[in-house]
Amino acid sequence: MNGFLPFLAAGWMLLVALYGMVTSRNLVHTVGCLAVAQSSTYVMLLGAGYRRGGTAPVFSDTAPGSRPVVDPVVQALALTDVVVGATVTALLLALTLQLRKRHGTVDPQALTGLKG
Amino acid sequence: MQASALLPLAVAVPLLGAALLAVIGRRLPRVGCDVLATATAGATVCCLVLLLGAGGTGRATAHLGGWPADIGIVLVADPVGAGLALLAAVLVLAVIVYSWRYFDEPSGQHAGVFPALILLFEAGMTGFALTGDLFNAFVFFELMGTAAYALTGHHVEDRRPLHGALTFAIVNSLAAYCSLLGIAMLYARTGQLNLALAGRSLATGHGGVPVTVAFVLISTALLVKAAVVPFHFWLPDAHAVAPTPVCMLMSGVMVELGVYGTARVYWTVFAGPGGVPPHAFRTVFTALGVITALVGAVMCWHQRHLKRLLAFSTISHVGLFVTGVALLTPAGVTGTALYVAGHGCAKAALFGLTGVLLDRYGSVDEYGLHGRARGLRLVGVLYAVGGLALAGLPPFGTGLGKAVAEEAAGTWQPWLPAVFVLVSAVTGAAVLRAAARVFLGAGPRPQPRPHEPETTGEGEEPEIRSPRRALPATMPTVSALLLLLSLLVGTAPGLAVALGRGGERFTDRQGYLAAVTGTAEPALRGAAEHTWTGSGIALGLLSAALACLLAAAAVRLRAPAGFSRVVASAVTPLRRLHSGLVGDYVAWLTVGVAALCAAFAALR
Amino acid sequence: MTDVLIAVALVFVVAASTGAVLCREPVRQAVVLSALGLGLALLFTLLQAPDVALSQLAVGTALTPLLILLTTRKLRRSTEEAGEDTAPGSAEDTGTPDGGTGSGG
Amino acid sequence: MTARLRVWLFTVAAAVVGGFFVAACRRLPPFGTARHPYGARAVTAALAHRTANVVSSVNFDLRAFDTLGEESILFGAVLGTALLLRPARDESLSRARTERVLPTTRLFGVLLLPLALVVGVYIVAHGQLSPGGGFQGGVVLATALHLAYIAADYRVLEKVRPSAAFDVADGISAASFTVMGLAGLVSGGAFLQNFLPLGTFNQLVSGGLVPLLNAAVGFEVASGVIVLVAHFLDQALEVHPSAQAPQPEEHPT
Repeated sequence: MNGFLPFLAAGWMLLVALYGMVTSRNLVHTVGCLAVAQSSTYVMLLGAGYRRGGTAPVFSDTAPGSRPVVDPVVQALALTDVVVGATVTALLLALTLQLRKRHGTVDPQALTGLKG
Repeated sequence: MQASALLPLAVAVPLLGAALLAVIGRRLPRVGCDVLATATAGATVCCLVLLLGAGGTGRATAHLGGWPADIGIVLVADPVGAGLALLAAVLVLAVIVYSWRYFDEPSGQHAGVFPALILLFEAGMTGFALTGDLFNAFVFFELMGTAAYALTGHHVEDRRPLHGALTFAIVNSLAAYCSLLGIAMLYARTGQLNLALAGRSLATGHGGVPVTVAFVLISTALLVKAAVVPFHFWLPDAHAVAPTPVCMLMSGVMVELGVYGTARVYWTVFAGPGGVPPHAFRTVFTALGVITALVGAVMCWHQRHLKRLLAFSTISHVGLFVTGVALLTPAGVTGTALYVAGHGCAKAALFGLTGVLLDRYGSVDEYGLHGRARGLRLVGVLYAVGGLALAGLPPFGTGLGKAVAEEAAGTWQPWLPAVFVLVSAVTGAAVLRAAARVFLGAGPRPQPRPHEPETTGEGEEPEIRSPRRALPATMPTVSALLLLLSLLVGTAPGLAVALGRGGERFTDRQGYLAAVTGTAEPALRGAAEHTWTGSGIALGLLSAALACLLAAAAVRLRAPAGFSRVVASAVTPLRRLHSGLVGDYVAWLTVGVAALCAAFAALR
Repeated sequence: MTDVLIAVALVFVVAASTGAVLCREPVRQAVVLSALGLGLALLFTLLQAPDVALSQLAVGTALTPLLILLTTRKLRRSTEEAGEDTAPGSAEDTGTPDGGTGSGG
Repeated sequence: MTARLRVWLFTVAAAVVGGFFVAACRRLPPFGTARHPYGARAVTAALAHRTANVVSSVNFDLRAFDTLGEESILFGAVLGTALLLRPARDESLSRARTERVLPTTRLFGVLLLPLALVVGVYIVAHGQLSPGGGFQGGVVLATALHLAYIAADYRVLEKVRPSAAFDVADGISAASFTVMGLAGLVSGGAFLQNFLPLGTFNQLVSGGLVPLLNAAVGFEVASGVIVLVAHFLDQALEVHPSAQAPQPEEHPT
C-alpha cells in the first residue's frame, strides 16, 4: 500500500471538516464538523505509530519480546485526545443549546450581536 | 523545599482546590467558598515565589514519575516561564479577591463552581507555562480552554456571552486540533515529545517541508491563543462579553501565554539545524507582529464598547510582544517579558475598573456613559493612570519593557521603534479618550453612527442583582493594587536584572537540553544589564504625550468632513471583516495557515 | 492482507467523514457520525490499537451522537413551546433564522 | 464577507494548505515503519514496572501527568456544563411525564443493566492487563445506568442516579488522582512516582499505582459522563421557560 495514505486521509478529513464549518448554517452541524476535524488527529497519530506486522502493545497473552508491537505512546495520546474531544463537544453543545434559547436561532449567520 | 517538588505543586494545588470547592462548595456559605478559593490562589502564588527563589536565575526541573526525559514528562522552570506562571497566579488571586463581593454567583447547587473553574483555569496556565513536553502542553492548553469557554458563557440569561463563548470555543478547539496534527507529524519525524529532545533529533535531518508544515500547524493553536492577525477574530467577541473577572485573566495573561508558547516551541525545537531557519522566523514573525499591532490599534481607536476597546488594545500589544520575541535576541525576550508583566497588571486593572462602570451604570458604552460617571472621581483617576500606563509612561513596567524591546528592535530595523511608540500611543489615547468622556463629560456628546458595523455596549446584563448597594471596596482596591504592581515591575530593583538573565536562559538551547537530560549546564554568558536609559525614558514620555494629545484632539476637535470620509472608507471594510461569524473566522484561520506555510517555504 | 483491510477501512472513514460534513441536518448527521465512529473503531482495531478502538466505540458511536440528539430534541421542543412554528423542527431543518435576518457579513 | 467570497477564499487557502500537507507527508517516515524509538523505550519501561498493557502504563505511569490534565479537563467540562445548563432565572423545572414502556423493552433493560454494569467494572479493573481501562469502563458504566431510562422512564433513572451524589463522586475522584500524585512526592520520590510494591506481572494487582489511578479515572469518567448526560436530559425533558418569562427577543433587522 502507498506509504502515506493514512496521513493523506487525516489531511482530507481536516480540510473537509473546515469546509463544513465555513459553510455551516446550523451550529449543531458546526459542532459535528469539529468532531470530524478531531477524528483526523486520531488517524494521524495512530498512523504515525503503526508498525507493519506488529501486534497490539498488550502482553497479557503474548510473551514480551516474542513479536514486535506497534507504538503504544501514540495510542495513549489518542486515548487522551478522545476524552478531550468528547468533553469539548459536550461544552459546545451546552453553549449551543442556551444560545438557541436566547437568540431564537442556531444559524450562525443570524447572530449579529457582535461585530465591528 | 526543593524546586523539583515545587514545580508540580504549582499545578496540583489549584487542581486540588478546585476539586475541594466543587465537592464542599454547596455546603459552605459564600464566605467559606471565598476563603477556600483565596487560600488556594494564595498558596499557588507562594509556591511560585518560592520556586523562583529556589531556582534563582537558573533552571529548575522536575522529572514527573521519576522517569527520565525520553520516557516521562519533565517540567522546566526558567525565570521567564516561572515568571509568567507567577503573573498568572497573581492575577488569579487578584481576580478571586475582586469577585468576593462582586459576583452574583448562582447559589445552591452551583455554589463554588465559579471559583473552581477559575482555579482550573489557573492550573491550565501554570501547567502550560512550566511544561517541557509538547503533548503535555496541548493537554494544558485544552484545560485552559475548557475552563475559559465555560467561564465566558457564564451569563446564560444574556445572548451575547453565549455567542462570544461559542465562537471562542470553536475557533480555539479547531486550532488545537491543527496543532495536534502538527505534533503527530513532528512525532513521526523525530520520535520524541520532549521539546528539547525533539529539537536535538531534528538536528540529524535536513529540515524541509515536513518540519516547516509541522511548525506552522503546531503554531496555529498558539497564534490563535495569542490572537495574532488573521487568527485574532475570536478575541474581541469573547473579551467583550465575558464576565469582567474572566476578562482580567484572559487579557492579562492567557493571550500572552500564546506568544510565550510560540517562542518556547521555536527556541527549544525548531531554532537549531534541521529546523526553521532563524532569518525566516525573524522576517515572518516581525511582519505578523507589526500587522497585528497596527490592525489592533486602528480597531481599538474605533471602538465605543469599552471592553471591546480594551480587547483590541490587547491585540495590538500582542503584536508588539510578537515583534519583540521575533528579534530572536536575549534583549528582545527580556524586554517582552517585562512588557508582558507590566501590561498584564495594567490591563487587568483597566478591565477591573470597567467592571465598576458596569456595576454602577449597567453599561460599558463610551457614548451612553458620557459624563455620567463624574461622581466616581477615584475610579476616573485610576482609569486615566491605567491609560497612561498602557501608553508606556515611565516608570511603569510597560514603559521599561517597551524601552528595552524598542532598543533591541531598533538595532535590527531602525523603523521598528516608531511602531512601538505609535501603537502604544494610540491604544493609550483610546483609553484616555474614553476616560475623559465618561468621567469628565469632556467634549460634545458623540453622535451614534447607526450605519457603521459596531457593537455599542449598551444594554449589558449587570453582573450583580442588587444595584442599589454600595460599591464593593474590593473592586477599586484590587484595580489600584494592580496598577501599583505594574509600577513596581518598572521600578523594583533586581527584577529587570533577573529577567535579563531569564532572557539569556530562554534563548540558550543547549542549556535547556542539558537541564532536561540532567547533564551539567554550561555556564551562562555574562548577561547584559537592562535598565532605564535616557532614550528609553524619552520615547516613553513621547508616546505618553502623544496619547494625551490624541485623546484631547478626539474629544475636543471636530475632524474636517473630507478627512473623516477618507478614514471611514479605509476603516469600515476592516471593521466589516470582524463580522462575528464563525464561518468567516474559520476561513481566515485557513488563510493564515496557508500564508504561513507559503511564507516559510519562500524564505527557506 | 492487513494492508488491504486498512485501506478499505480508511476509504470508509474518509467517505463517512465527508458524508458527516455534507449532511447538514443534525439528526441525520448524528447517525452518520455514529457510522464514522464505528469505522474509526474498526480502523483502530486493524491498526492494533484496541484501547483506542474501545473508547472510540464508547465515545464516537454512542456518547457524541447521543448528546447531539438530545440537543436537537431540546431545540425542537423549545421551538414548539415558543409557539413560533406549527411544524416542529422545521426551523432547524432548514436552518432558517426564525427571529430575523442576518446580514451574512 | 459574502458567503460566496468566503467559500472562494477558503477554497484557495485550503488548496495551498492541502498542497503543503501532501508534500510534507510524502517526506515523513512511511506508514508502517519499524522505527519507533519512544515506543520501544515505553515498552521496556512498562515491563520494568510489570504492567502488561503498555498503553495503560503510558497513561497511568510514564505520562500520568497527561492523564491528570485530561481528567481535569473532563472535570472542568462537567462543572462548566453544569454551570451553562443551570436553569436560568426565567426558567422552571417540571417533572417529566411518566411514559409507557413496552414489556419487551423493559425486560431487555432489566436484563442488560446488571450485565452492562459487570462488564464496565471488569473493563475498569483489568485496565493494566488487557485492552480497556478507567476511561472505556467508565463510559460503559455510565451508559449502563442509562439503560434504566430505556427500561423504565426518566423518574426511575433519576432515582438510580442521584445527580448530586455523582457530582460529589466526580470531585472526589478528581481530587484522589492529585492526592496519589502528591503521595509519591511525600514518600520521597517525584510527583506521580510509584511508591507501591509492583506486584506480579500479568496479575490483577500489578504495576504499582497503575490500578489505583486507573480506578480513580474509572470513577471520575463514570460519574462525570452520568452528570453530563443528566444535564442534557434535564434540558430535553424538564427545563421549560417560566410562564411569565419573556420569550426570546426579536432581532433588530
